Amino acid sequence: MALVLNLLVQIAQMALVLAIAPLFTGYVRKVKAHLLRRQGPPLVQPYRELLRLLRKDVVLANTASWVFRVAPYLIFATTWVAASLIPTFATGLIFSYAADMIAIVALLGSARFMLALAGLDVGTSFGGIGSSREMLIASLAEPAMLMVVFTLSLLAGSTQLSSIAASLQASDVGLRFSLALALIGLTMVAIAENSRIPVDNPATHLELTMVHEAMILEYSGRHLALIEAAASLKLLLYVSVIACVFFPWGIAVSGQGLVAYLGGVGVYVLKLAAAGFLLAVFETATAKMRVFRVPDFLGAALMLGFLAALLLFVTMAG
Amino acid sequence: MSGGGSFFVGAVLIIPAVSAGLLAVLPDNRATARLNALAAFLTFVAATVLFWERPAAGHFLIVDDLNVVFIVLSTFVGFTTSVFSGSYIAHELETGRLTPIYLRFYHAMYQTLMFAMNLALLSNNVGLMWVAIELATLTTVLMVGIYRTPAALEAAWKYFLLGSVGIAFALFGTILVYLAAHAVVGEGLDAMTWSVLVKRSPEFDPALLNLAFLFLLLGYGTKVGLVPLHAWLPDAHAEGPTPISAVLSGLLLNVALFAVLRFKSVMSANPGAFAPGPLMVSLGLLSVVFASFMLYRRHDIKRMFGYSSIEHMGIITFAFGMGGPLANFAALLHMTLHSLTKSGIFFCVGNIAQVKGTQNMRDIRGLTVSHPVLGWGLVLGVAAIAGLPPMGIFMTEFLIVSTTFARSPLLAVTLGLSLLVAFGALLLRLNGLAFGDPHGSREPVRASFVPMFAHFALVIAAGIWLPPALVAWFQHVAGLLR
Amino acid sequence: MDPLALDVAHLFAGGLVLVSFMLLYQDRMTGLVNTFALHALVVSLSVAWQAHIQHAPHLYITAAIALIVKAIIIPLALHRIIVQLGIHRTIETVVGIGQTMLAGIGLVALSIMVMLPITAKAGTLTQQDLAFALAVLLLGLLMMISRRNAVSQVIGFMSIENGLILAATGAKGMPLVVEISVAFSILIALIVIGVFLFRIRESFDTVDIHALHEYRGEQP
Amino acid sequence: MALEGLLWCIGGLLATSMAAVPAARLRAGSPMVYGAALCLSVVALGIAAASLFIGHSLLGALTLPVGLPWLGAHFRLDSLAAFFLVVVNLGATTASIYGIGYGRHEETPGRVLPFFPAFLAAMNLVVLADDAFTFLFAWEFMSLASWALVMAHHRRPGNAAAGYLYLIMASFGTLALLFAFGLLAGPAGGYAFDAIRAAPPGAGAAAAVLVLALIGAGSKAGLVPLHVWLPLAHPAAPSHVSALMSGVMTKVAVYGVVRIVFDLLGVPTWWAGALVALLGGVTAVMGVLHALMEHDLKRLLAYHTVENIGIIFIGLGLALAFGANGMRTAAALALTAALFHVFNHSVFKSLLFFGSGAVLTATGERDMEHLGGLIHRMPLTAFAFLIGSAAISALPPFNGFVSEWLTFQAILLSPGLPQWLLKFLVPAIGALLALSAALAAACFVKAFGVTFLGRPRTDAARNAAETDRWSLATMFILGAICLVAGILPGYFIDALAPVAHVLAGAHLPRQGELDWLTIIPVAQSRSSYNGLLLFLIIALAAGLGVEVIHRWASDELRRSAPWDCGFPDSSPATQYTAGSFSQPIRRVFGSVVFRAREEVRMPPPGDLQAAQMHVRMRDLLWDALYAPVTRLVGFVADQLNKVQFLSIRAYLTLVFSALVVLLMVLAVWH
Repeated sequence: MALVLNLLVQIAQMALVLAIAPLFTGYVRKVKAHLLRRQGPPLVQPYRELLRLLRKDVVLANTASWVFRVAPYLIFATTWVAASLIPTFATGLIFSYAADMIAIVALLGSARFMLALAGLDVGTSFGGIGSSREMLIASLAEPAMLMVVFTLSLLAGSTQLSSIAASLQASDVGLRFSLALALIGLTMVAIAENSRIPVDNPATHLELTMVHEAMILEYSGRHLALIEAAASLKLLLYVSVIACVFFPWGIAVSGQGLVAYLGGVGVYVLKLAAAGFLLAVFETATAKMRVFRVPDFLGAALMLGFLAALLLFVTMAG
Repeated sequence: MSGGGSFFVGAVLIIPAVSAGLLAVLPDNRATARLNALAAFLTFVAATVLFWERPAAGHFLIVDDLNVVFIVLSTFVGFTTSVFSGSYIAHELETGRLTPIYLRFYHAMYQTLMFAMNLALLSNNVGLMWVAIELATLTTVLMVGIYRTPAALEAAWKYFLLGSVGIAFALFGTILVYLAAHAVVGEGLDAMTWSVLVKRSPEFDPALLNLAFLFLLLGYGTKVGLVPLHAWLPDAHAEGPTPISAVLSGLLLNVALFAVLRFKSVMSANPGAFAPGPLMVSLGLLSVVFASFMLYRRHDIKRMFGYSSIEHMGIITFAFGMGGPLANFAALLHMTLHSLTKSGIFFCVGNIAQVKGTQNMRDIRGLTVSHPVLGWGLVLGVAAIAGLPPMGIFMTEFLIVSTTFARSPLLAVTLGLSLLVAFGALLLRLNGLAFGDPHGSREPVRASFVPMFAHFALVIAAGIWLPPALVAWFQHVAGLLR
Repeated sequence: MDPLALDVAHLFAGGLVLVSFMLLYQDRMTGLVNTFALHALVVSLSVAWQAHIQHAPHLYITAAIALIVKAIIIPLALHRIIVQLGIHRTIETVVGIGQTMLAGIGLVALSIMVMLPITAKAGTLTQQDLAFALAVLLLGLLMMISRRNAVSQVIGFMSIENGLILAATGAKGMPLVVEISVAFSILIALIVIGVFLFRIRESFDTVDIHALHEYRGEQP
Repeated sequence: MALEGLLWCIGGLLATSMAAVPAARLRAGSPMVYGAALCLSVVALGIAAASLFIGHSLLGALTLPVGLPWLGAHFRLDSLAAFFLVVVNLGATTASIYGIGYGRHEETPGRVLPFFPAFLAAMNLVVLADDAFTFLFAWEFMSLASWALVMAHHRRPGNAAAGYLYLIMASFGTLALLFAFGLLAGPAGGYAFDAIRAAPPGAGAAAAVLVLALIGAGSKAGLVPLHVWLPLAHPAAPSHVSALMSGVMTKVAVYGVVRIVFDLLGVPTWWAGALVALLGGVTAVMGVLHALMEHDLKRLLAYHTVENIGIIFIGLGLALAFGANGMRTAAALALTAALFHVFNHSVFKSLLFFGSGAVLTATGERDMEHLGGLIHRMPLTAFAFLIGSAAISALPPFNGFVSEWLTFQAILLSPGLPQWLLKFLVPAIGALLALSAALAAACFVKAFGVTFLGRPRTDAARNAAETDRWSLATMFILGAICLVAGILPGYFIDALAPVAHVLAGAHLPRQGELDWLTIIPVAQSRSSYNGLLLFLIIALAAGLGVEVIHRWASDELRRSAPWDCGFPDSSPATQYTAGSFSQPIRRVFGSVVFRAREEVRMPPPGDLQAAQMHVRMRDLLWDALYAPVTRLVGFVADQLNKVQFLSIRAYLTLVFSALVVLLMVLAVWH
């Protein structure tokens, strides 16, 4: 019975993230537009774009190989699965034991790997720029991410998101300075991973400044649609991770009944709204930095994570 | 006590002596080369019999565990070298570096040398041993100078003088030993008979023994080629005919070291005398370090392997100096294996030098391409001399270094590192000689590779399995040497 | 035996050391050769004396060899070589004769020091005789390395050998002395022949056909 | 008993190498030799696997009357040896299969065939040896055989030098091990491992032995800073031998460390763990950074061997640290992670080297800058190589990820350690590990992307043809293993349990019968991973995506020139090269680690000659450690060499002074 329920929750989760991801992207855009005193596109604009792309033909470069064509599906599938493993509105997802936090990061890594390869596949210079910068940023982001994970597992004694959420919900943890540090670190990592300002600008097509956009420059039609969907799923994923780990309140525990689940969804949406707003504000407030400033940015994230761990040692010892 | 034994001992000495006389007078060169080999073979056969048939120790001659192995070894190497020298000398005649008259002289001297070394090994009388070694020195001097090129003459001359001084030291040491002995044993032959000396050594005057051993070590050490008494060795190896280089490295050094060993066992039997160990250790280590660095700047292939002989004699002396059953065993085994390996290498090098027409390593390249057998033979030989498995020297160096490290790490580290340095030099040269694009003549070699590969086969076999009898002898002797 | 005999023996031995010093002192070729003849003479005398007091007739042979070969033949031969090679009459030394003498005295002192601990039971040849022999040996070696000139080096070597003969004959009842001395004389003869044959003039390592040291080893 | 069987296989291999000398002349010689090697290694693999799984009934020891006379050659087959034998013989098997096809392209078979089986035999012997002499004998014999294989193509520039450096470093390592064993055996020479176990050394000696073992075996495994020979020697050999050297021989070196440090040395000390783990972390990062700077495909792979060795040593170090503090299960976890990574790395590194060998034979090129677009000409090779790249980049669902995940789990247990140094050090090492993993992914995007993707940069790449069946078969077998070990890791972890139990005194809970084959190293609530499930869901999701899109959306497809921001079709030269791909990373790390300097020569306006950019990098380690040694040896040699040119009188003076000095000593001594 519980099994079936967990399965249902899992399926609901998969559907939810898939459905809500473009909306979140649209929402962030909308808020940014408002902050810039612009009208901005309607919230459903991303859905429209996806549908349009799906309807269009694919224009494939002569030099493209099967890697280029398979990549979008794999990227999409991987990111989707990763996103659906995160307790957004309810714990006790049936698949959540298939991967802990490290594995989720690694899943995203697989997606990135395919994307970078796809960027190199056609054999143009821009794809190369994108791939090489993407891999640089990723290689700097992962250690920082691991330090955050380390801090969390030090607190919660687990790398399993649901357990972390559960143990951080428990009052005995309380408010800790190192948690704040970890939060900042994770946020910086998330910004870098999702190629947001100041690391990258999702809106730009200025050749020398773009990273993510450069990789997908050759994509079109359904392939592009899948990749865009994957991108917004990834953004949603990171936001949900932050929400679930640092603001675990209101997440329904399995078997609490439908009301709890609906409540969980509501709380989750509220969290997303807040996060999206903050993200928009941050992005409008800051300017994009040079690519070679990124190491400093992520180095700072790493330092924060490390500091968090060390402080935690001290406080736990005391 | 068996008459057979003494008969064979006689044979070991008489066959070379007689054939030396014959070869001095016989004109035709092809026959002489054969006769030379035949005589050496008969001597070898007679020597092998000594494994089973041993006469009792007389005043002059003795066959015991220590020397029987070396007699068989030296007669064996003498035999293989005579086979090798057959083809080698034929080539020298063609190229005209040697004239038939000198060839006659060469063969006679060869057998005389064999006689002298066998006598030195067999002699139970320290005076006789001295005379024999001096004879060996003289004959080798004459053979080193046989090409009469300025370089050869100069090498011979240097060898002669340093050798003579060494001989003088050795004689003084011998006299001192007699003095130490005859106060106890009484006058006459007993006081010079080694077997008696060992037995009665505890009663000797230690001060005299110390002084005696010092002179003996320096005297015979000159022959062994220990630094700083080594100067004659590389040039003698480089300038003489290659078979002589083989015999020098393979046998004469051993014989000299053998003499030192005889006296070391006398020393170590005497409680009052100072332990000869530290002296031998320092001389040996000095030789190893010095030789291993000297290897780097060599361009003459034979001189390089001469220096490698110094290095290995240093290792052996070092090991004997360290003492203890393991180190002594290793040192004895190392003596055996080194003489086999080094003479094998010289067989190979001799052919290389003949086919390439030069001893300068700058002009010899890519042998494994142009002359595969010689090239790979050289690779095998260098690997063996460098102590790589499965060749036997690996076992001895393993024992020496590991036992030394447990006792005094500093010595072991010095030894091990200088072994590595030496290996670096040898391998550097080997890279140039055996590999890369071939250079110079590609004409096929007309020589028998049997002696070379026979030696290497023995060395490999020794590295994998040692006959228990040999082990038993060596262990007994190792115990005797303390 | 009576102490007088031993004293005479010691006298000869000491005399040998003295002559060795005289050898070091020489700065003229001819004088050097003559002094060496004297050296050989002293040796043969002492050997003969040993033969007398030890009642060892075979030692007379050694004495005879010493006398004939080293006191007569070789000096004559050396004179011829000197004439033939036209070696200039003065011997150029590596270090001044004065310092050489000092070094020699040091060597004698050293050999005495070395011999001190030897107990009297060591036999008929007592400490001081051994000390003398060792001193002669060391002085000869010193001569070999302190003289640039081939003939004087040969002479140095032969004086070493004399010292050895002294020691050997002094060792009472030592067998094979004759054989050994014979073997040694062969060695000496060969060296002299070598000097003569290779026309070695200046020092052992230059034959006047070529300057041989260029052949020694590879050029750096 | 199993041991006899293995020894017979080794004997067979040696006999094969003997027979290969004449056989090399025959045309059918190469397949015959590789076939024989294949059969023997398959048998050995079977025996080893059986004795690993069945355990006690098959394990055992025996002594042969060879080697040191009074000692004999001791051999022992325990679970540790069995595991490493599986690794060795799996590599041997695949290399032999590959060799059957690859051997056809060999121009001088006479220089490869005799040494190949000998090399296999030597590696087996090392693992089986149970006394110091046999161990070092086999060890050095392994070096010798592999050296001969490195020298197989001695006429190619640089190979002779590589072989020289290799054999010198190998002998240096053997020397260090010799010292270590000398210390363990003592002056009496108790060389048998049983004797050593019976009399463990004191603390000081143990420390010395540890350091010596790290130097000795580490130089063979490629531990920084003793790694310099590895990227030169491994690529110089024929590719299947490179695979063996990189994939297997380095593991034999790891075996040496494990055998000495965990088995012979007894109870470890915590600082040993810190030392080993730190070395591992540094090695991992240095290796991958070197690899990123590399354009030579095989050399890049060799540098990645250095990196993975580092990862393995991190695991070993953690195991030591935990074991020293009595945290048995944690030690078991770390050790299992390390050993599992040993297996994984041997698999995917062999795969990758086989792929590079296929590329080499198809194009004759090792330089990636001259390749590109091979995926169109050699699709199957490309596919296999892609799997290998994903596996070595530690991406799920492949095996590389699982072992690194386990290592991370071990790192996350480090807060339990009492020593503060370890508390602080291990997270840093974890960061290094993460960094190296991420950089590895970057490096293999470069390797695969530049070699196989894009457009061909030379005619060699343009006219390449797919490689032979044998090679492909080998690569796909290995690729399958990568996937299986990635999605069903539980069984492999269980297979390692006995080894962990022997060495760490504990082992992980049985994973095999957990529901859905999830692996749970410590506790359900702590962390778990299920490769199978992930693989299935992703496949499902991807399938769903494909299905939906091709049902509802357009599946029209038009071919055209690349868009490329509207530039007209540019030449392949405008593609990103390996150098330009790694340029950002070089800017970030290289300027510190390699003193990388970029020199751009821009011609003045109006000048038509091309602008040039030149990158100059220095290997600081070489400058700091190796160059001085060579200089010193040269200097001393020059100084001493003067002694060769003295006059005879000078030599006599030497003799004289020696005599006088000794006499003085004597005089004083009395």
